[in-house]
Amino acid sequence: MSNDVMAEIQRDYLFNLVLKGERADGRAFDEFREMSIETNVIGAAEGSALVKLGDTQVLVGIKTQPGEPFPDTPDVGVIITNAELIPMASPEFEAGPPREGAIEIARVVDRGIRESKSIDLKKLCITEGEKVWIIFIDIHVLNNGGNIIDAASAGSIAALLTATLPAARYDLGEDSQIPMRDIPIAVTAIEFGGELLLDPSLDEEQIAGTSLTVITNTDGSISGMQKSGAEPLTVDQVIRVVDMAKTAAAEIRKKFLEV
Amino acid sequence: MSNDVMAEIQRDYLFNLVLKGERADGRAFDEFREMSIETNVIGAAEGSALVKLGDTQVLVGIKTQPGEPFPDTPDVGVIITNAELIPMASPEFEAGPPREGAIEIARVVDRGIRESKSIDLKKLCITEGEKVWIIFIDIHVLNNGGNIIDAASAGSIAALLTATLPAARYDLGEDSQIPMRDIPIAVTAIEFGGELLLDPSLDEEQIAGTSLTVITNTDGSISGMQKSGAEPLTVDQVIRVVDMAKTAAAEIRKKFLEV
Amino acid sequence: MSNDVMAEIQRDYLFNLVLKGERADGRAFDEFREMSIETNVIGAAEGSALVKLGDTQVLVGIKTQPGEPFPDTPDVGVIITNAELIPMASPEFEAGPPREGAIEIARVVDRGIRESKSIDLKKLCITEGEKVWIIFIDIHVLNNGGNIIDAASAGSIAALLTATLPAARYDLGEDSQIPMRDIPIAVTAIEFGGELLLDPSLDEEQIAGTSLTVITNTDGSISGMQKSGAEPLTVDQVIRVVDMAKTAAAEIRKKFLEV
Amino acid sequence: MNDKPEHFIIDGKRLDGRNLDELRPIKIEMSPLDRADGSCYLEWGNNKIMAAVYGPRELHPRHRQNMTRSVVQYRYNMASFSVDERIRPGPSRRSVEISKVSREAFEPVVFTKFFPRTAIDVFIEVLQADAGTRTAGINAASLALADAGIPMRGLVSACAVGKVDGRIVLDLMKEEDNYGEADMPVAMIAGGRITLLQMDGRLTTEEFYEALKLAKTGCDKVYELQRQALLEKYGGEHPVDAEDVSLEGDTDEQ
Amino acid sequence: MNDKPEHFIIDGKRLDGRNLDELRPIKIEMSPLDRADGSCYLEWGNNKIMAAVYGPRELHPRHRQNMTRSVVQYRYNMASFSVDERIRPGPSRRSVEISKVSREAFEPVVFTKFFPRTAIDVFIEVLQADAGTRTAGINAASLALADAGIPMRGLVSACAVGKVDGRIVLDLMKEEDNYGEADMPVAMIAGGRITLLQMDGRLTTEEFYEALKLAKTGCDKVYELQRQALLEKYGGEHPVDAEDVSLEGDTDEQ
Amino acid sequence: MNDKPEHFIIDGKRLDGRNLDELRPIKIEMSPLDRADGSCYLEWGNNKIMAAVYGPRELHPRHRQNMTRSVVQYRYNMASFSVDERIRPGPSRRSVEISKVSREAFEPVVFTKFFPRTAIDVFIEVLQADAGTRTAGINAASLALADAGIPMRGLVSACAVGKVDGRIVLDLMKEEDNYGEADMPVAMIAGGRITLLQMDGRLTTEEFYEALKLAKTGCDKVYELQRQALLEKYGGEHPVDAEDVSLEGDTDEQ
Repeated sequence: MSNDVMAEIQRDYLFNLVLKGERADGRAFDEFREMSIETNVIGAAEGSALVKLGDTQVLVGIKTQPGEPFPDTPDVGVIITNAELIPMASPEFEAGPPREGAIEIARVVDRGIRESKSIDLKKLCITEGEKVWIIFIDIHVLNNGGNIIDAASAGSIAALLTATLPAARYDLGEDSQIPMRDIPIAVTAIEFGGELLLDPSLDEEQIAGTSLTVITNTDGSISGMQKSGAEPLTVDQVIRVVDMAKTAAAEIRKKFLEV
Repeated sequence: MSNDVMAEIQRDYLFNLVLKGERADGRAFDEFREMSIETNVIGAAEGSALVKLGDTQVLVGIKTQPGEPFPDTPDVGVIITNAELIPMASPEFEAGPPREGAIEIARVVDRGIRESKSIDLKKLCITEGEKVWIIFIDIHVLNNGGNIIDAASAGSIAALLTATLPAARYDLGEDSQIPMRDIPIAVTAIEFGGELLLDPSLDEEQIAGTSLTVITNTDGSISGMQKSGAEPLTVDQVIRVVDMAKTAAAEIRKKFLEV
Repeated sequence: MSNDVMAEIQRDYLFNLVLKGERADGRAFDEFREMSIETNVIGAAEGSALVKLGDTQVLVGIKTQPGEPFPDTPDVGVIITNAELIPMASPEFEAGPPREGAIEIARVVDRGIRESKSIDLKKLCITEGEKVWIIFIDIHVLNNGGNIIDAASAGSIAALLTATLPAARYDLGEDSQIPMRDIPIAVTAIEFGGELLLDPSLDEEQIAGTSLTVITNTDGSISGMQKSGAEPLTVDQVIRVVDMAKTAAAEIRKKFLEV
Repeated sequence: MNDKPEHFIIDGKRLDGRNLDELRPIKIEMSPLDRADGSCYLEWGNNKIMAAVYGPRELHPRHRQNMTRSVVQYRYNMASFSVDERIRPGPSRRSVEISKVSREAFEPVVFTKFFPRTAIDVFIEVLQADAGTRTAGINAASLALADAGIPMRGLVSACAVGKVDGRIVLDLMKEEDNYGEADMPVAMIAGGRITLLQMDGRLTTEEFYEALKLAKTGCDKVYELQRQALLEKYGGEHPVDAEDVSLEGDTDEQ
Repeated sequence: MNDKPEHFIIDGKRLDGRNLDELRPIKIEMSPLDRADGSCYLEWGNNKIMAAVYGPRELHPRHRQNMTRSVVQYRYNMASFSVDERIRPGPSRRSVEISKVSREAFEPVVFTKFFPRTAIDVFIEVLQADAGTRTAGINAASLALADAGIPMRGLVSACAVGKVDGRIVLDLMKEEDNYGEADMPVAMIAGGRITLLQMDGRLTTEEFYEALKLAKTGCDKVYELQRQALLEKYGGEHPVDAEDVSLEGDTDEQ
Repeated sequence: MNDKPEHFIIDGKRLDGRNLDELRPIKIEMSPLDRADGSCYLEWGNNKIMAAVYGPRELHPRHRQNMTRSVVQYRYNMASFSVDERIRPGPSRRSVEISKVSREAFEPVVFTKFFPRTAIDVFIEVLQADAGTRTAGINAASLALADAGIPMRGLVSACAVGKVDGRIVLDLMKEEDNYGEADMPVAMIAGGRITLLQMDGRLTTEEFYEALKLAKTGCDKVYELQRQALLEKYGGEHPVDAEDVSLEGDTDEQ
């Protein structure tokens, strides 16, 4: 009961702020929280990145190993993306196999990487039909402070950019980098009181009816989109989010030149 | 509570009918509901059949693919039969892995086909010990109007009779039919008030203590039998069901000449 | 409630006994219940032993078959130990995949065998990197009368000592014994009222805060140890259990000369 | 798997002869199932979809009940024989995600507040899969919900748009989906508000605008077919009557 | 796997020297387990079966309770080492089906109405498997239920009949089961009413009649052994005393 | 996998230059996580461990509640990328056992009676694994519990001892763990009472005594580092203040 009351009060508070064009942490509607990316944090992984986005902390580890290609695509490598919303990260998360929330995050991140063709999958082929590189992207959410998906997406790309293919370990020639061609960036907005807010904090996320994630590439093209949540969006809102996402993604992408 | 009362009233009603030699839908005790069989309804499957038996609707799909034989039977093909009592078909069915009801249906249908030797399994061998045809029989119950098992059995046979082995797709020569040698037909009776009723409707099924399924072949031989339910049967009752089943099966088998 | 009261009374009763230096079944603190070991009880298994330790009954079956070695240890055989606390054995046990209790038993028994190097794993290699003997140790608890772990450990060793490698069945030469080099014996003590009691009965086990299992070898060395339970032990207590375990194990080991 | 065709569009026509903004043939059968509270069978090109609705009904286990509204549950499932390569039965990561976004496509339109503590269960079985099963499933679900008499703010209509041979096209068929450059499933409430939106592939912003517009055209066409199916089934009776008004109202809005 | 023998019956004798209507040797040990409310160890040829009964006892979770009667639960399980090829632990489709039909073999005889809301749990462990484990399990379960003092209308007795070399024989051994032409497990309440009936293989109607008759003979023989085991254990005491009467009554009936 | 080194100890120094009774470097960061009630990040050699504590909080499902005390739950988990060969996500038999013995390492020190019906949840994520992850996890958990303000009788400190090249050494590194002759993880309450004890390998009784003594030395060193970390974080404030007294008292005891 009292939880409901608190939620109601919180909602009203944030709603009134939004009406005044403000957010609880003082950000502009199209402003991201500070994002820090630290790569190569896990030596045991072939690539890794710890992303902090406000209070959100996501650790992404890349493991690569030779394996069999899928029968219908014998000449390209395999990407397997997995997200774990471990109970450490939030009182709401429970142990057990990934549920729809974790599966959605993994699949949206996966498609963003795959569909942008940011990895040259053909170059991951070792012997056609027999052996290709399998790339496991494991997303480990340590602390949920809202907008896990953008942090997970950024972490995955950062980890991929610094990951190696350990060919020598398997007598497959010299080690090399994963062949990357683009830097797709996910940017998520929530709709609340008719307004669109980028990079929602946990509080904002919990009161918003719906969110839209847009993944854009270096050339400004869109390579992924996912609406999530139980409220509708208008066509105009969608178009505005796409515009905001492109601008914000360009800003975030700069960080990767530093990585 | 009121559910129990309704069940009680329903039971009394049907019991009194049976005492008068009648059934709620006007059928004779040894009379099947109208059965329609439509084959090749799913182009993506190698064989398929939609069976309607009264309100019951069962869709059976056959998939065939080359695979490894079992080590102890290296020269014969493999049949794998699976039944799904999906929650679409009845408010009583729940999502999740098959429970005992679905497993029993699949196994009785499977044994009927296997034990009648209606499929010439030796002819499904491609390379002894290495490669044989695997035949998946997937039974998808769409609407449970009672007597799923007879509909599933008829659907499986109808789908098998029209199924192809897509050899060309796997560079294994020309496509051919699945080598069928017989048409085993399952016929189920319930015992109720001392009487034996063929092809129970859902209402009848729910009040009956027990059922007996008898699978008979073209030559009148029996190739499968399964008692199900918590009431005993006398030897005489069993013998009567076998007789009724042979007659009814012969009638149903005629439909397959039309298929 | 009344269960709690009974447990309380039982605890007081046993506590008062221990203060007087007694146990409910008249044993000395360092005395085992009668242990009987019957081997080769299951002809279908390559080795087997039924151990009765007081009311506790544990059946261990050994299955052996050729299989692939682990990639990082290509020249040694594989041991896989599994324990099932089947619901037959106790009203507390539930059906389903092994829980932490069963897993702990299996792993402690497994480590005792493995770490004592009682099996010469190198001799289980058939073709390096390709084929080795896999030894399945399956522990089936039939009746839980307390101290399952010592019974399971003794049963596993007894079953291994009499097990064959059925090489002829796989065209791998002549059958032989599993190459055994030592007889590690697990001895478990519980701590209760400051005292240490070997081979706890079920009643004793249920009131004890903690237990310590010590696995010792023929030469008196220790090859495994596991504290279990929610009470601490002092260093002195641990040292005393080790001493008691060595003496008791030597006694039990004599039985294996009879096997 | 067929090989990739060299061209998908020749002389303004697609491989199956359709225009760029043309839907595949759609066939709707209302209430094919007897046990469900509402049902709909829908063929869309080579897709064969069965939808059933149960509810509002008691929700188990109890802790999943919501005191103030009905809980919409949606299970999208592909029959194991619905595609060339047999699917192992049971939920996959793909089907879990599709079930989630499809459920969210309906949550805005169902009057869940009318039925606290209950569940409204939507079951979609893909009996044969061509491209576009999730949108076909949503269209069938919409009609099955109406057939079950579940009060809704309007029908949900869905279709996919995509990009092949550099052109934005409506309603991808299988080859276009497999080898095309982008795929974008969209669901809308009559009137144009978006309740499902996903995109895979690569589109410029301009192409995206065009795709969104074409999706609206497609959803409008689908809506018209859904409306006809309901009219045929219910004629002047209330389920459609009442709904019809509000739907039209919605359409007028924009 | 051994190869298929050329003949199963030579000069009217089977591979193990039995007559066509002869059971394999049966050994019964009552109450071998201390924790269970009732138990029985049974050897039947090379089958080694342990049965245990717990109950009537509280049933969890609560929603599985029946307000008017006890729920009989039956778990048939094969130990992983019970056959030549190791079995992966846990339920298989085969063991689930056997558990179901075995449970139904007892539901008609247990006075479940005496114990509303409770469970009566029967656990069967096949420690070593020859042919006929389900019928051996039922026979052991019957005695374990009696040992637990569960009131029953009569003992359930079971055996399989089959067809080898064109002849109907009682109680198939492993080779006969593997290569025979038909296998038919049957369970009966003393008196002849059938509580379990399954058939695999191929039989003419006449053969089936013969098989059914032979099954009755087999079940009668098994019943006699069960009765002796109970008498030895309980002598003139009540569990058997009371039962004995009703059982004899049943036998006289036919 | 690296090959086994010929020697692990040369001139009294180990492969990484440590003395036999020397711990690897330990780095502690308090409260790195915002959502958890308490947390601790700990590096120990190449181990990277995150610990989080939630609770006391409501325990679901209800039947798992204890009317007289809080239930301590402990989940040790290795991230799939924490070792050379990727680990499949989800609990393994190894992680289930480690979770159990680690939970039991804390049950004696947590004042569970203060919080009936609740759960105290400890989550350990091994982000990078060298040898000794369970003891590193326990040390981190100890600090996370203190950080969450959970009242305890004292901190739990843990380390492993082992045998390599015939010598008893403190705190095995990976190569020593892989190829060494024995490994013995120990957890102690400040004062020396043992709350976790496991041993693998082969030790004479004398070696075991020596190992136990060395474990005490190691745990004392770890305790000092834990104490410092708490002092740095909380200074003179109460969480440590109160605890500090009781801990010192415990230490004085022996």
